[in-house]
Amino acid sequence: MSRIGVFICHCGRNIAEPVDIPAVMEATRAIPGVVYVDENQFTCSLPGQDSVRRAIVEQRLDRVVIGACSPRMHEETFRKALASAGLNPYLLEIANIREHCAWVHGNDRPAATAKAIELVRMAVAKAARNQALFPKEIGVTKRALVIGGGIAGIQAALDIADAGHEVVLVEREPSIGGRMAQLDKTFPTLDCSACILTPKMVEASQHPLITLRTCAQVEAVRGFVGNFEVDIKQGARKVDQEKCTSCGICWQKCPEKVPSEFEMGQGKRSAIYIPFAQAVPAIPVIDTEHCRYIRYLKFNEDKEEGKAPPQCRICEKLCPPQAIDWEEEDSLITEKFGALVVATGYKPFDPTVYEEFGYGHYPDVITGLELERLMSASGPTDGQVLRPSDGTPPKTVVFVSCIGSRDETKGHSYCSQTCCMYMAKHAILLQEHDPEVQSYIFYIDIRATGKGYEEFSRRAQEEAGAQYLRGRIAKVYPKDGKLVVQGEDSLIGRPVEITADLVVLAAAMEPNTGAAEMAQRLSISYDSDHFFVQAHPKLRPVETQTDGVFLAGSCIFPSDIPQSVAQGSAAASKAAALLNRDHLVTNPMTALVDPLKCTGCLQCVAVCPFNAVETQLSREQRTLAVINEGTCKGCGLCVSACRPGAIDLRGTTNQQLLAEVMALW
Amino acid sequence: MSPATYAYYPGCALHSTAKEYDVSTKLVTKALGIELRELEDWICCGASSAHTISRPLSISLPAHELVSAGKQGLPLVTSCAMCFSRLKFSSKEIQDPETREMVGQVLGEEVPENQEVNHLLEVLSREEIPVTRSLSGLRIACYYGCLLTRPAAVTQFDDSVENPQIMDRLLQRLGAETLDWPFKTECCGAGMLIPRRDIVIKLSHRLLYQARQAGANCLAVACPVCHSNLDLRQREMRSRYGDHFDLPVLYFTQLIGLAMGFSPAEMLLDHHFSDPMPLMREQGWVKKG
Amino acid sequence: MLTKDRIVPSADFCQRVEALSGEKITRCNQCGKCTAGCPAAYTMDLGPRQVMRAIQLGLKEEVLQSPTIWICLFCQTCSARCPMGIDVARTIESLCLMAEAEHRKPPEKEIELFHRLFVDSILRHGHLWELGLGGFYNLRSGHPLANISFVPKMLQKGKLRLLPPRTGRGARMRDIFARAREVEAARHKKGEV
Amino acid sequence: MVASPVNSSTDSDLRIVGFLCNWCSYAGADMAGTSRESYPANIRLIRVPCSGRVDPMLIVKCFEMGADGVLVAGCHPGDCHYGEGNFHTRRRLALLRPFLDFLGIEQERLRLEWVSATEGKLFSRVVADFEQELKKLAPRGVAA
Repeated sequence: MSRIGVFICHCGRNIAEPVDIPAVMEATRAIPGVVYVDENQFTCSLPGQDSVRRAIVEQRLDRVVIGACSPRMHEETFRKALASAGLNPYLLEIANIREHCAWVHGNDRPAATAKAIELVRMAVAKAARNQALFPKEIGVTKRALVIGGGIAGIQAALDIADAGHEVVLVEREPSIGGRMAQLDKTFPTLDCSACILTPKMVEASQHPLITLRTCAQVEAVRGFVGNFEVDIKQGARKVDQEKCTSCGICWQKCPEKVPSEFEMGQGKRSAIYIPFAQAVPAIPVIDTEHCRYIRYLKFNEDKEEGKAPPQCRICEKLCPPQAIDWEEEDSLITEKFGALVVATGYKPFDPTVYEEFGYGHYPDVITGLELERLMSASGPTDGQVLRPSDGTPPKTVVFVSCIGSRDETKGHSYCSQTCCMYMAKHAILLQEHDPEVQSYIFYIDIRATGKGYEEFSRRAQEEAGAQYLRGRIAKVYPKDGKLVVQGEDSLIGRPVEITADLVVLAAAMEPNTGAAEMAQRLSISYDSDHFFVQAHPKLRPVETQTDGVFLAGSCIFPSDIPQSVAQGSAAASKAAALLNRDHLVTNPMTALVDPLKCTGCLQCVAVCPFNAVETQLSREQRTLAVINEGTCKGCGLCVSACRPGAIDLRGTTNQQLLAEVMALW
Repeated sequence: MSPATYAYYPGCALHSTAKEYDVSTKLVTKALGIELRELEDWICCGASSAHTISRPLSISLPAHELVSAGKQGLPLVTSCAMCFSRLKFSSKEIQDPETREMVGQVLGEEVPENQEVNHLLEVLSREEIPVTRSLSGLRIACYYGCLLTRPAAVTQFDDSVENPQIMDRLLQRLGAETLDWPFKTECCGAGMLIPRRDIVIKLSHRLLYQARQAGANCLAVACPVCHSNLDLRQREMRSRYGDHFDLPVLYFTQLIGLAMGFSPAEMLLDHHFSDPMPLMREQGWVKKG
Repeated sequence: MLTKDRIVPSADFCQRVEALSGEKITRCNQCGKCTAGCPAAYTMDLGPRQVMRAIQLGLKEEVLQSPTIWICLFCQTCSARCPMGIDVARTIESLCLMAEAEHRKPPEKEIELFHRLFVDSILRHGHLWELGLGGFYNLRSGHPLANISFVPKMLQKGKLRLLPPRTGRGARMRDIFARAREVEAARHKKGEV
Repeated sequence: MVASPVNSSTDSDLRIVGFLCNWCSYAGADMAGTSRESYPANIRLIRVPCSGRVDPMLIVKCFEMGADGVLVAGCHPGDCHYGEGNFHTRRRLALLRPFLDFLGIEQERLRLEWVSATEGKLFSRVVADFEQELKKLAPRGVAA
């Protein structure tokens, strides 16, 4: 029989007035197992805690029940009191006789008293079945993985590395830089995107604690906070990074030209290429789909019919340091990390679904990102804005907002946040390029909520002379080599028709290709648009429900550069704070599988939100569920899903819950 | 393989203003071995008028034909885009059991829940058409009108609402050149011809202007209402906008007939107001002289 | 008819239109894509977007007295393109029916007259009698010579019927119309159209 | 039994057991206390980490012991601290309901509610409502 001590708190008059405390104490004394009952004015006060400690020692108590306020208030306080008296802190139970009793039944003393007695009885019944629990300490792998080498990922990597931790930065493309590298200038300051980004890219590549892995992708993630194990697929460049001097002969001489992804298909690159001049690393990569020699090899291997592609190999012949390595294949690397930062970014919405706007049908209907490349001095037109159809400079340009945003039938219901500002920027820049340009901007609402944004948007109207028209457009069609745009100005309430040279669609930002698969690999949630879900939208904006996995940038929601950088830094500070610790204390209230009862049905695996249930083979080769205590959060979903009743939850066992219920009768 | 027998709902216009559409439809389908059994007691679908006057009537009138076709156990086909639209809307409305009951009450008959409704274009686009005289030389702007593709959820007509291809592909197979033009599904003014002729002339002018811009030497249509608006009013457009189009507007069935070897006279090409004969002569369909 | 100097917004009318049309008018965010693509917007006093707004504000008189609801061609362009998935044409159709149920004098009386004569022709003949419809319309609208220049050639080519079509559907049509009117009256009583 | 005019505790001898998830509903009940939103005193609240922890057999046990009603309360859908625990709760309780029928226990005696940490008022309303509903049913053990 246990030796349980019960302490009833008056909480001044908070409990003592609505509840007859002597009656509660008297009833409690009669409960089997209770050897000591005491009362306090304020049990949470130092004298109150002292009385508990003293009683534990003097009365040799092995369980403690405190009838007081909500455990959400003082559970931690009293657990510490128990510990300081030498008792395992998990041998404490609290009967919530204030919030759940005294304060809600204040006008009915007998009922409140009767309820308080029962609440204490339930707590005693549960406490009698409490077990000593021992949190585990686990080590922390003091390295971080940053997934995605756009501005958010670069910022996160730099900040974590500056805090003194090793970082691996994984990027799918051959260069880091992300979408920001494609931009010409940035709002609202109009500083050149490359000028502010390139130094950061170089810094990341030269930081002693940062390892860049470009052409690489995360394949699988195992483990838990502090101890992740990640498989990274390192794509083959077929160029030896050690030997390559980035001299550029290969990509200049390669005869195979294909549309450049970086230029949004508006310019050409060779089959061996760096995506853009300032690429980091500046090591070329061979595009195995287009390289003539690789096509020749595949042709022979597959014994295809027809004429074989030429055995080109010009790059190999001309490469001074002989860095071309045809033998190099993709490889799988497994590394350990303590924290993960996910910054996988966005991709632009494909406007071809709007048949009425003719994107993809009429060459002079382009997207905002395509215009960025046309405006960029390093772009396919050397910074001259020219119409894709005939190469003439456009004089009348129509911008259309909300292409795929705020559209529940063909796009997304959300606002992409950045378009209003970049349309204003484009209007200002076009006017700077050519003062004769007249811009028209169709908008539904101007969303200019950042610092200096509203002023910037005004500048487009007042100084750059952009004509803002409130309304969506309905159709774009060609007429005499130009484009007729049909819209409405909803402020005057009349249909509008503008004959334009160029139409620029502000395509929505949507999560990058493969976002949902990435979320599944990381056991984090994603919403119906496939943006990643934060642990709390306000108070934990860069954390996820999975400890140790942090988020930054447009993979959370469309973000502009300042926001992405801020989130990168925020995620880095969270990751660094985690990596600064030598060990982590686990929550001991985790699930536990009884291997004798487990039938291996693995219902638990199916319901566990944290992938905390692993499987093992027993000695007789039976599949058994095993809980990973590092990952288990103690929700208990597996317990109620377990048909043979093989799983229990420490701290809220089936027996304890049953005892609480039985104590009522 | 499409069934060879259909319940045929011509609609009012095909017995009057669109006589040439009816005649060409019957000749072409017969030659292709498709049997069109004209519904015996068909009535008007209510067209563009009934639905603004009475909802029970606007659903019940087309449902009358759904009932008749259902009794014969045949899929329904119509040549008129307006009728097609009304039939499709009615089919959709009667998916709701309460509405179906209401319509049953109005018609005094049980209304079938699912009756297949086709536009003739859908049926003929599935056919192998034997070409004896290629349509090469014709640069056709295919005009679908508003009601074949819209609303997509109701008509389920073509993959594309704004730029349908079904008629283009059909006529291409017959050797014609069809044009990529942006007004394939813009409205011609529909039933406003009598009360607001100004709207019809303005909208139809816009269409013909765009068709000519695109380089068309004729238009192909699949609706008698569109045909009237585009064919009949070219002279008024000329006096109002100064544009002298003289663009023949032909039913797609007439074009199929020509390709299958029927003569322009058999296809009643002389029934149009905007005379197709100069084009026919120029293209060698009819001997000059 | 504006009786007040300022609009007093109210939700009742909007809720009623939503119930009759089955469309969620409050979803409209006034983007204007409907008006932008409307082929007849140029001749409307309120474009489709403004009609939606007027419904949202509860401006019943403005909406039901607007020529727009009669000018609408029901080409479905607005409905097909609405980013919020609102069937604008269906909404306007419901407004026509509301105006009819209230026996309002339509501002575009010729269009409404045409629709009525059209439906009347169906009632009489089962089919449309184009010449009859045109003739009656011309007489009733006061434009006796309108569209008359086409008639001789059309008659000659057999594209117009001089006499009404003899379909023998008279009794059947009277039947259908009578029951439709009954159903309609019952629906009006319930506040439906 | 003679009802005392001052002692409302004899108004109803119902027994209601409530299982509240720690993160939302238990906190919501705390909030009801903090804001003194009184509710019937015949409910006994048991804290569980997640509403998904509530084993259907435990609910059956409550009824077997003679409970008049069982309330399970969790976070609103989408707000679960563990992501999706409340969806499992919803599914499991839906499956349990026909079984209650089989046991001769009215389905109305089992209630699932979503109460957030800030919804003290809602919590007290839920309990009061539930009690009223239960009062309408024949007392447990008396029904045929």
